[in-house]
Amino acid sequence: MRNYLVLRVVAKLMIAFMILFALYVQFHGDFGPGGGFQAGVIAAAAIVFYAIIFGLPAAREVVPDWLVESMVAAGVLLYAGVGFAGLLLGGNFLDYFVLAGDPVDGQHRGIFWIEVGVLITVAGVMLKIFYMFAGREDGDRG
Amino acid sequence: MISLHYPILNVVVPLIAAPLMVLARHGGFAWLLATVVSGSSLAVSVALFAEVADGSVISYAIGSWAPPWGIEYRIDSVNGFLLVLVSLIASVVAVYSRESVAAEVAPEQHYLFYTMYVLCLAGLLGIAATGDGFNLFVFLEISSLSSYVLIALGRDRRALMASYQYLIMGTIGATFIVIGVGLLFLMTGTLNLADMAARLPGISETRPILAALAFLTVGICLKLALFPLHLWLPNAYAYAPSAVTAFLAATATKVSLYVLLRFYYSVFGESVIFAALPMGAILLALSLAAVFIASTVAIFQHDVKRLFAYSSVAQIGYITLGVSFDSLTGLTAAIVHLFNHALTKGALFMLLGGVALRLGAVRFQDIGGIARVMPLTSFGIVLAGLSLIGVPGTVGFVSKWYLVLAALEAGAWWLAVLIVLGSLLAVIYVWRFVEAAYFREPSAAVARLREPPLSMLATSWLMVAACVYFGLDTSLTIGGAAQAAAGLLGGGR
Amino acid sequence: MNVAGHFSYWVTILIAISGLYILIARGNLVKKLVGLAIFQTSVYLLYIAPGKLIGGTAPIVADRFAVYSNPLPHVLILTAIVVGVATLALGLALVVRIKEAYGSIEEDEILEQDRPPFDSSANNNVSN
Amino acid sequence: MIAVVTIVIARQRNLFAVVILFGIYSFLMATVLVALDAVDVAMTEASVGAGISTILFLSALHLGKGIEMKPLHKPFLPLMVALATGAALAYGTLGLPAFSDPQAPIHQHVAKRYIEDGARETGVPNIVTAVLASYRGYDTLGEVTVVFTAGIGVVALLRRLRSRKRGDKP
Repeated sequence: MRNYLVLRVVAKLMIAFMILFALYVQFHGDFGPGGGFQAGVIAAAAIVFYAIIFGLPAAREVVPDWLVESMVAAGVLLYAGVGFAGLLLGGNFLDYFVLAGDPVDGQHRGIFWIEVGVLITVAGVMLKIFYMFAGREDGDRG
Repeated sequence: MISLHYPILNVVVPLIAAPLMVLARHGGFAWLLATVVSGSSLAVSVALFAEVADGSVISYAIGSWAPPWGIEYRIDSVNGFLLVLVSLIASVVAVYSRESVAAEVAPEQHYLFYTMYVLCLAGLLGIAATGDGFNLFVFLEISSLSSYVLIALGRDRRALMASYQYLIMGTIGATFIVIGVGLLFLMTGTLNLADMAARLPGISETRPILAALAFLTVGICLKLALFPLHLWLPNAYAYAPSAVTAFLAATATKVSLYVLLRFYYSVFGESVIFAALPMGAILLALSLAAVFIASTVAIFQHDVKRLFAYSSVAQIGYITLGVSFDSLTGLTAAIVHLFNHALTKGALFMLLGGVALRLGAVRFQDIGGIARVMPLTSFGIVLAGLSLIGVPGTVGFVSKWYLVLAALEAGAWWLAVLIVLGSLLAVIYVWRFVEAAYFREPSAAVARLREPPLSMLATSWLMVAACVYFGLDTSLTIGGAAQAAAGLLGGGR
Repeated sequence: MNVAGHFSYWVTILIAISGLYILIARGNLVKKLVGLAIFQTSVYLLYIAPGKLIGGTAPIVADRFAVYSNPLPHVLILTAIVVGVATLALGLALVVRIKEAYGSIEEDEILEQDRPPFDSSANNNVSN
Repeated sequence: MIAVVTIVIARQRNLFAVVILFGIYSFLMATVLVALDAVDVAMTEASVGAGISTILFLSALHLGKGIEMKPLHKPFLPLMVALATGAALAYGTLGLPAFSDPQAPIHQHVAKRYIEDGARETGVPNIVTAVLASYRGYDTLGEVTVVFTAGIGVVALLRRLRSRKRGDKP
């Protein structure tokens, strides 16, 4: 599939839109359906799409393995980190009220960061799982 | 100040250790972190237990949302006791696992192994600490998924199939639990267990609640491997890496048992379970079946690890037998046996891990004469075996004694006889090991063996020593268990 | 007992039965996982259907609406779906490994391969 | 519709078809969920059930035979187990409040506060997000940990295999 010019150009455009859509779903989650998990899946799907069009090695160059594995861990750390921030600022674990002067602002801030954490881990894991499965298939074919 | 946050730190510290290990990608570091984290959980658990031992309750509102709107951690004497047990075993096994894992798992996987290990620990502690029905399911899945992976890391290819079967059975169990919690939720509108209990009276004998009880019972019994639902256990224990077998055998089924007790006594309440329904009789029948059938099957095993895995199914039967009496003594016996069996089986599987490390397998045909070259290991296995049988001077005796007491208290002398008969079956399967280890000539392969490394031997013997110590000095265990049992019967929540 | 008012439960039950049946009766490891996934979706319906209020809208607060469907089951099921797919991924990874190790994804064939000469209790039937 | 697809899945032995049907099933489920006002859930079910699961199944199927063997054991016992479960569910659900009953306990207790005060207390109009991320934020931490566990678990399972291939195979 690597030689179809039209496909490649369209694909690149599509991927840009998919990432954009993922970000929309991520940040619009406060007002409409969506959130970190769905956005993570869409972002991962964009990379999977890239891998299908341009081949797995190309995708692995854009988003290398070490990055994916770090993402998997970083999201959980970020989430738990928000929890500990609440702890350090004098509240309970995952207490967002203390994150800002105004409690509602604090809630906003807390929800924002944990959703980012979810996005990072979910995108990382989905991509990692895809790499693992797809990598095996390549190995089978030779 | 920080002691206020102990309930959550206990669970979250192992949980964040996992991503740190993945970032570091270093086996030695991961082991060190796993050990430190297990140790810190142990310290925190002991502190918590000391605080609730007098029957008080610690409630911790996560996110500062008051329950039932937010998720609550709720520590009382029952789960305080369990937290100590789980983190104690985790700490000992963590030290032990270094050499054992080095031998059984590929080097580049070590950090992944320890990641899964701390996640499993965090999951089990989370199940024990939580006061929220759905949160319980989430942490149950954390511990289950990580244990599937841990089992699949075993060397034998049969470990894969064992893990798959456990995955299927475990997920059915978890789904049943979700259905049960869901029905309760639909009837009460809350997920907080204490709140649920407060809203149940009045509707406790409606059909959805009874169905919820059925689903929860079946689901939890799948997880704790009560007799007809135990099929996943022998293979999973037999083919998992030794450290994993020791850890899971000593903790996973025990935590499930706690969940059963928690739902029975703290949510549904005694009267629904034992007065309105014949749950006592059902549990009694299943427990006896577990004791006799699993013990008999154990006698015919070729693999020592499998033998003791079946013995675990039988011992779980003793624990549920204690529950089925629905009396203070019976419940005390169940909780004591929960603790004692964890120690005994932990010790046994750790020692067998030492044998497996040196010999590669633990089939009876291979271990002939092993006592000559590994006297300490073999003697430890015999001591732990005596505890399984229930010989005076070991922890096994204490729990059997209380079980017999509970049976006599209930006026069922025939049950007391059956309990003693069940122990005779244990004599036979333990004797099979003694016969092979002490009375056979060592083969050439066996003659070359040495004792396992010090770190494994010492930690294993620590557990064996605990089996004997708590068999002689029962004040701590019986005291703790009696307090816990009283808390449950008094509707602790 | 209002049968029509429980229509959603009947669908739930039917799905649960077929999922569980596929899961237990089939020997193919992949198909078992499909059954498992279907069984889990029945739980989604069980939670969410009772949360619906006719005339209500999705639980996103706006001035135009006054009645909202219950958001709590949605949250729980979001979590349950994620847990379900995590289990599925792990299960399939295991299947891939099993296929590698045994050359088959049929339960019977695999258990057959392991029986002799190791031991005969893979199915808990003691034959000696 | 869903019921029909489920039964076809049960009968179908071509695994490829089963997987595709499963994707269709997930989409149908998602539509049902939209009808039930669970838009967030529907979105997730569509992306997970129809998207990720299907991709995963297809990747795994690459290795299998594609056709399922005829089951050797009798389907009687599993059918009984499944029917017993269904009967228990039916028994339980018949006592539940009727569909869309605003007086049902789930609408009256905890959820009430979420709907009435959620937007004000957290500043987030989507109550599902508010509950997910704040009131029950700890569940979501657990959920992310489950995803993390699965991801690392897949790595642990599939990476080892490569090192084996290269090196110590007998």
